[in-house]
Amino acid sequence: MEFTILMYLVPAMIMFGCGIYGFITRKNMIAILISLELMLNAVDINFAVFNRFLFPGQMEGMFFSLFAIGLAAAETALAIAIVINVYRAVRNVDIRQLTKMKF
Amino acid sequence: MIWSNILIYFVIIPLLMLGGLALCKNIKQVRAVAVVGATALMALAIYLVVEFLGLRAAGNDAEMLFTEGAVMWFEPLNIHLALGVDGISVVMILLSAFIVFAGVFASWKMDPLPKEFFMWFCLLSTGVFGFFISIDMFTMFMFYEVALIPMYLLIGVWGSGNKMYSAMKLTLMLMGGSAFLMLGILGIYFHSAPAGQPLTMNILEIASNNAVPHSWQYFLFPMTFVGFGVLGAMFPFHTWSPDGHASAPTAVSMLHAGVLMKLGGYGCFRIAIFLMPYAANELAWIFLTLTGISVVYGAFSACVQTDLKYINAYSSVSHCGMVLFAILMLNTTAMTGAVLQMLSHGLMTALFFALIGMIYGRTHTRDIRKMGGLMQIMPFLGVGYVIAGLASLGLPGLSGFVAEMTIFVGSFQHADMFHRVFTIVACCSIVITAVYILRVVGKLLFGAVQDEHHRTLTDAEWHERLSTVTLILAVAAIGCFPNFFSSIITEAAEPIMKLFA
Amino acid sequence: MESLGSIIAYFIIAIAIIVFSVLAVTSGKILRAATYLLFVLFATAGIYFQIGYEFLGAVQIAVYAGGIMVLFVFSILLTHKPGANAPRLENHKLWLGLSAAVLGAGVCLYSLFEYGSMMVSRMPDNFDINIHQIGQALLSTDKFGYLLPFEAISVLLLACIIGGVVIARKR
Amino acid sequence: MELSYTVLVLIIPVFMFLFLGIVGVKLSKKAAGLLGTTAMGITTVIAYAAALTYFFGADQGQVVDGVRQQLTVLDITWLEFTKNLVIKIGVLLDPISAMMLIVISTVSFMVHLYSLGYMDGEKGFQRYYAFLSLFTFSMLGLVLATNIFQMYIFWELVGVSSYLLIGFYYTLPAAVSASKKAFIVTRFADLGFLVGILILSFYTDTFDFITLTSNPQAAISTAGGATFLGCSVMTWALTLIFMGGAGKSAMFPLHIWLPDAMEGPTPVSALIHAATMVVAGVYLVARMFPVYAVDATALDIITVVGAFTAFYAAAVACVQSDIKRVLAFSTISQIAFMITSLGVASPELHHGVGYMASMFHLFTHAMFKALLFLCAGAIIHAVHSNEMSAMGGLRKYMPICHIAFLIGCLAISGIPPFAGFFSKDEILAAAYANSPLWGVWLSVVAGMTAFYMFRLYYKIFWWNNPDYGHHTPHEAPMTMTFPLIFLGLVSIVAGFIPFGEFVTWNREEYIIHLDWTIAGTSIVIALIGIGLATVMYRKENDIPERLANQFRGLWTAAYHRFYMDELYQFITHKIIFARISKPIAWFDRRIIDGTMDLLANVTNSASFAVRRMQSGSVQTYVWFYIVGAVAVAAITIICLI
Repeated sequence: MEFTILMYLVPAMIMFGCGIYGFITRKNMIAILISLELMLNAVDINFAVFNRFLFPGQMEGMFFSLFAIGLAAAETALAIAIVINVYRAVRNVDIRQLTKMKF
Repeated sequence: MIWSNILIYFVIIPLLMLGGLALCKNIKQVRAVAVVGATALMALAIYLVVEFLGLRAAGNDAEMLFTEGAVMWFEPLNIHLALGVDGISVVMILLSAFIVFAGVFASWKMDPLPKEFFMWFCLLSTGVFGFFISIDMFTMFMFYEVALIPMYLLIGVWGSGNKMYSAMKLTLMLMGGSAFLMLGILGIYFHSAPAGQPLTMNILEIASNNAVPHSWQYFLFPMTFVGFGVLGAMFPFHTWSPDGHASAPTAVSMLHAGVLMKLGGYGCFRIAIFLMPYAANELAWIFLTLTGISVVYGAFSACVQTDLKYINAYSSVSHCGMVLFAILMLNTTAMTGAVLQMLSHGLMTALFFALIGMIYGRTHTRDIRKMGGLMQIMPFLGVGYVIAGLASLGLPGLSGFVAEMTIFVGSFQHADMFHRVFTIVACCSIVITAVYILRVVGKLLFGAVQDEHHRTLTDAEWHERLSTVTLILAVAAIGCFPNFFSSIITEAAEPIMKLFA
Repeated sequence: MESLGSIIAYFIIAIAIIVFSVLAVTSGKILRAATYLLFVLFATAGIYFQIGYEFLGAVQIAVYAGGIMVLFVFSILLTHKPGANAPRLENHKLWLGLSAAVLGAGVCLYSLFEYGSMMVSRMPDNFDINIHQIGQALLSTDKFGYLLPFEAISVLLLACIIGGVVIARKR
Repeated sequence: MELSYTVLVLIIPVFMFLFLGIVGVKLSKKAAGLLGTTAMGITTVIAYAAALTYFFGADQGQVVDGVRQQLTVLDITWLEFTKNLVIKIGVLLDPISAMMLIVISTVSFMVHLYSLGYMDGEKGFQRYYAFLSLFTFSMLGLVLATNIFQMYIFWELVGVSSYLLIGFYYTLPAAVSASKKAFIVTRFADLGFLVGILILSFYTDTFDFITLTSNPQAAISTAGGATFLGCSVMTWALTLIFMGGAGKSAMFPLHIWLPDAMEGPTPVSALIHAATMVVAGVYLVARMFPVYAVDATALDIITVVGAFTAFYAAAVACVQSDIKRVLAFSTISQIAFMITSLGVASPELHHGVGYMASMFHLFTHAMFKALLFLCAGAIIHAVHSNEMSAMGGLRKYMPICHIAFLIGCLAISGIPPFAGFFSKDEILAAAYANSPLWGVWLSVVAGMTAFYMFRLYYKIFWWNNPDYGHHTPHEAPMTMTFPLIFLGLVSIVAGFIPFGEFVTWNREEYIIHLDWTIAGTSIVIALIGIGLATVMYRKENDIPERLANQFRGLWTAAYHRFYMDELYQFITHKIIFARISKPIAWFDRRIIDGTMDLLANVTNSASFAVRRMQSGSVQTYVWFYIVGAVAVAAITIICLI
């Protein structure tokens, strides 16, 4: 048995699907963030895998993943700051309750 | 250089006023700025008339004067800030200046937010003056929009009654008209020159090229005519007018009925008819029918209204219908009559709305069934109202008579039987006008005092008197010396109406 | 032919990813979901190690598993009562999510298998990438240098920190 | 030209109007009244000077070959429609306008003078004099008009002055509605006038009277036999112009405003609604007479309308109880005489004597009818009522008034040597010359005239002696009695003016011959009428009552003026307001506006419908995004396959 590119892409794909599902169905803001992280991760894997299998002499995919991880850290930090702030304001992190800024 | 052109200052002054008002701290400064600006505009307008007549007397018979200094605005569509006036625009500018002046005094005690009110008022004036001085289609359209939009806020914020509904309705209907207009203007632009030559937005060039294909004119003429006709309160697109006027504050009603509705008539003539004479000739009968209906229909509607402003709004429908009606007769005399009617209707409706505003400000009702005998209580306003009414029903010596008679005589000179019969139909409106005017005057001013509380009310104050007297004098000036105005207009209308001879 | 060890490792990683991903988005308790996410992140790091990107894997563990997860856990603890269950899903939400996920995955998988002739290519062997090269690339300004994005990321992180502080600060 | 000072008769009153109108309230009442009267006096002097110079003055080209010329003293362009259609404001002196100058200025001056006493102490005294000046200006402008459009302008102005003066007591609802009615009815007639002018000017390409009348055949031939609905356009034009005249002159069926107009102050009734404005219609037809003369149909219409109105108004006058109403209907009847006289005056018959007779009657009627109205004013001033039932036996209390009234009655009845006899006799002669039918018809009406006038006279001055209590009627002050005496004298002597020497249809001299068979008959008929009235009304008795009961239906119908007002009321309120205006207003609000609102509502509900997509929920957006992306991908794949 040999490792083909497909063998890495399929789990990443499923991870991404789970991310979508979670993002759409969850009502908890932190859970939504978790789903988001899943999607990001799936994409990171794809970058790295494509780089490794198709262009092994270069490092672009890897660096992209690297920066994406950095960005994800920043984004999460900010998002969580917002979540906590929202929680302070309305004592809740349920998105159904956060309709003040709608319309 | 455009700064050497006197016309540009008609736009600059209101903009300067706008800036000045923004810096004002209290109502006194606001009034000072408004009065200075309005007076400057009026002086400039009078100066323009003198200058214009001087140039004409000196033998300058170009179609438009003061055309120097066009500035390119937008190269790809060849849009210029191109200015120019002929006799018709000159008198319209004079009219606007008068009404702005009177309007400032009529809204002397505007409350709340006087500063903001006057700022929007200035913006509106900018649009109005800009429209009359432009000879570039797109610039005209732009100023047209500038004049329309402030109306929404002016009615929505400072209005009375069902003001949000009215403001929305007015703006939406006029915007609907603008949409037609935009299509029409672009259509004209893309056929503005014979194949191979650069396209142009300049009205004079388009007219001299006369290159819009006949098949396109059939399509574009109704577009532009209806587009402007909406603002000219053409049946069946007039319903914004009663609601809009009823809700608008005094000065806005004045400016709207007095000047803004004239943009419609002016535009119909300047763009629709001037640029597409072929279709104008062919399709005139459709619009003649509509405007003829407007004239009689508006008058009949006014007979049974009970709200003072509604009565005037419907009477405006009737009178403005007369303007479009006369324009469509396509001969010099009727055209002169149409412009005179614009002047006359502008002044006397402004007077009417000013007086209604003053009466409403005292009695807090506009329902004629709840008022009566006001002549005993406020004689000045009563006399003013009677004069406005007499002007409206066409008393010789006031402006309405001159305008209507010029229209009737001009229209009746048309060689076609259809046109003459319709003229007679339109003539009938003079009787109906008398009916509704006298009905109001009788109920409102004469008779016994209806409401005992009204006995304590006071007569006009100095600024109200000034506003009223200015307008009455203007109405009487046109009525007593019509040939002065008529000759300016005729001389401008003649070359255009040659297209139809 | 790969070694049996790496095959077993691959399957463990693949199954972990699939199972924990699903659990992370279906679990009713938020703290557990975070834990499942942690496992997924570890598994991802495993993939990186397996395909030879050790540095990337290390970063993944350090930043994600180490940094971000801590944030998650803290925020969860700050905003949730322990043991609280997520409310039951409404049906239409469930179908909405499922349909989107399945449709998306379906189209992707279809195209993967349909046009995947090159997708079955082996992992190339001629591979030598070391930390030295990475370091050079990261801080070089040559053609394949990443100094600018590197600096940009650092500024971004700084901005994020400040932003986080500003947002979360007590007023 | 030397006569150009005539223009002052227009300038002085209009200046007076503006002056009194603007600063009048600052003046004391007495000052305003005296000022107005003085100005009117000066105007009268100038008017007399102009008229007398025109008739008798040194030769300034007034008479050429025995034909009096039409002198255009002044002609200022006021408004230019086209090259030929120009409204000018000018002064045209010819026999009829000079005659009218005298009539108007005399009566107006008398009324000014009379009002000093009559209106004493009224609120708005200054306003009253301002309006009187406005009226005088307009009326003089009307008669001096050089072109038909100038006439129309002043025609409208007299209409407005009349409106303002009828509604002088504006706090009384009756006065307000009467003024409104007067204006609207005459306005409706003016519509006809205007359309007539439009048609006429379209075919003749001129407004100018001299051009029109000097060669009417040319106008007819230009019209080229064009017809509209079966009649030639000229007939249409002339009939419509006559409609304008009929409205002002209160011809049936446009007469209904005149009786109500009596709500105004009595001097105003004397000036406007008896002597001057109401004869504007007669004057209009007379002014255009050469044009009418070539169109027999139009003249026939005029004759029929005039003759019917004469009879109708006389019949109604016989039963009215308000003295001013009686006088009003009598005015209608007398004007109808003049109109009929013009109608029967074809130039071929009897030298067009009808024209002269009509103008003569206009002149004499203005004097004695003004006299009667001013007397009525004095009586009302004394007893504070318009109703006959409040009067009786007044001859003892008001001797001057009594004599003056009697003179007026004799004059209107056609008893020689009073003024009315001569003019009425000429009218009858013209009518008999045209057709015996009209002659007999008018004779009967003349008899009725004598009857109702003396009924009025006896009811006021004889009949019974009601108890006036401590409020004994007394003679009016000097300012009021002087006009009575003056006009009474004029009424006695005016008939002896050799009118035919001055005013004829072709402006040549014409010597009046009294036809004694006709004159004798008319005197006899008048005497019968007077006798009948004497029998019935000299002493209080029950003959009138019994007669009224005998013909109850007829009497009631006549008392209600044959229900013409009710008919109009029905047409205006039930048909025009309720069946036209209301539905139009409804249509406008519901259908037209409803369509606009519907458009707005459809847009609104459509946006409410699509608003659910813009839920603000990011999760839904993500779903749309994913599904969209999937769709794009699927399409791409399908296309690649």
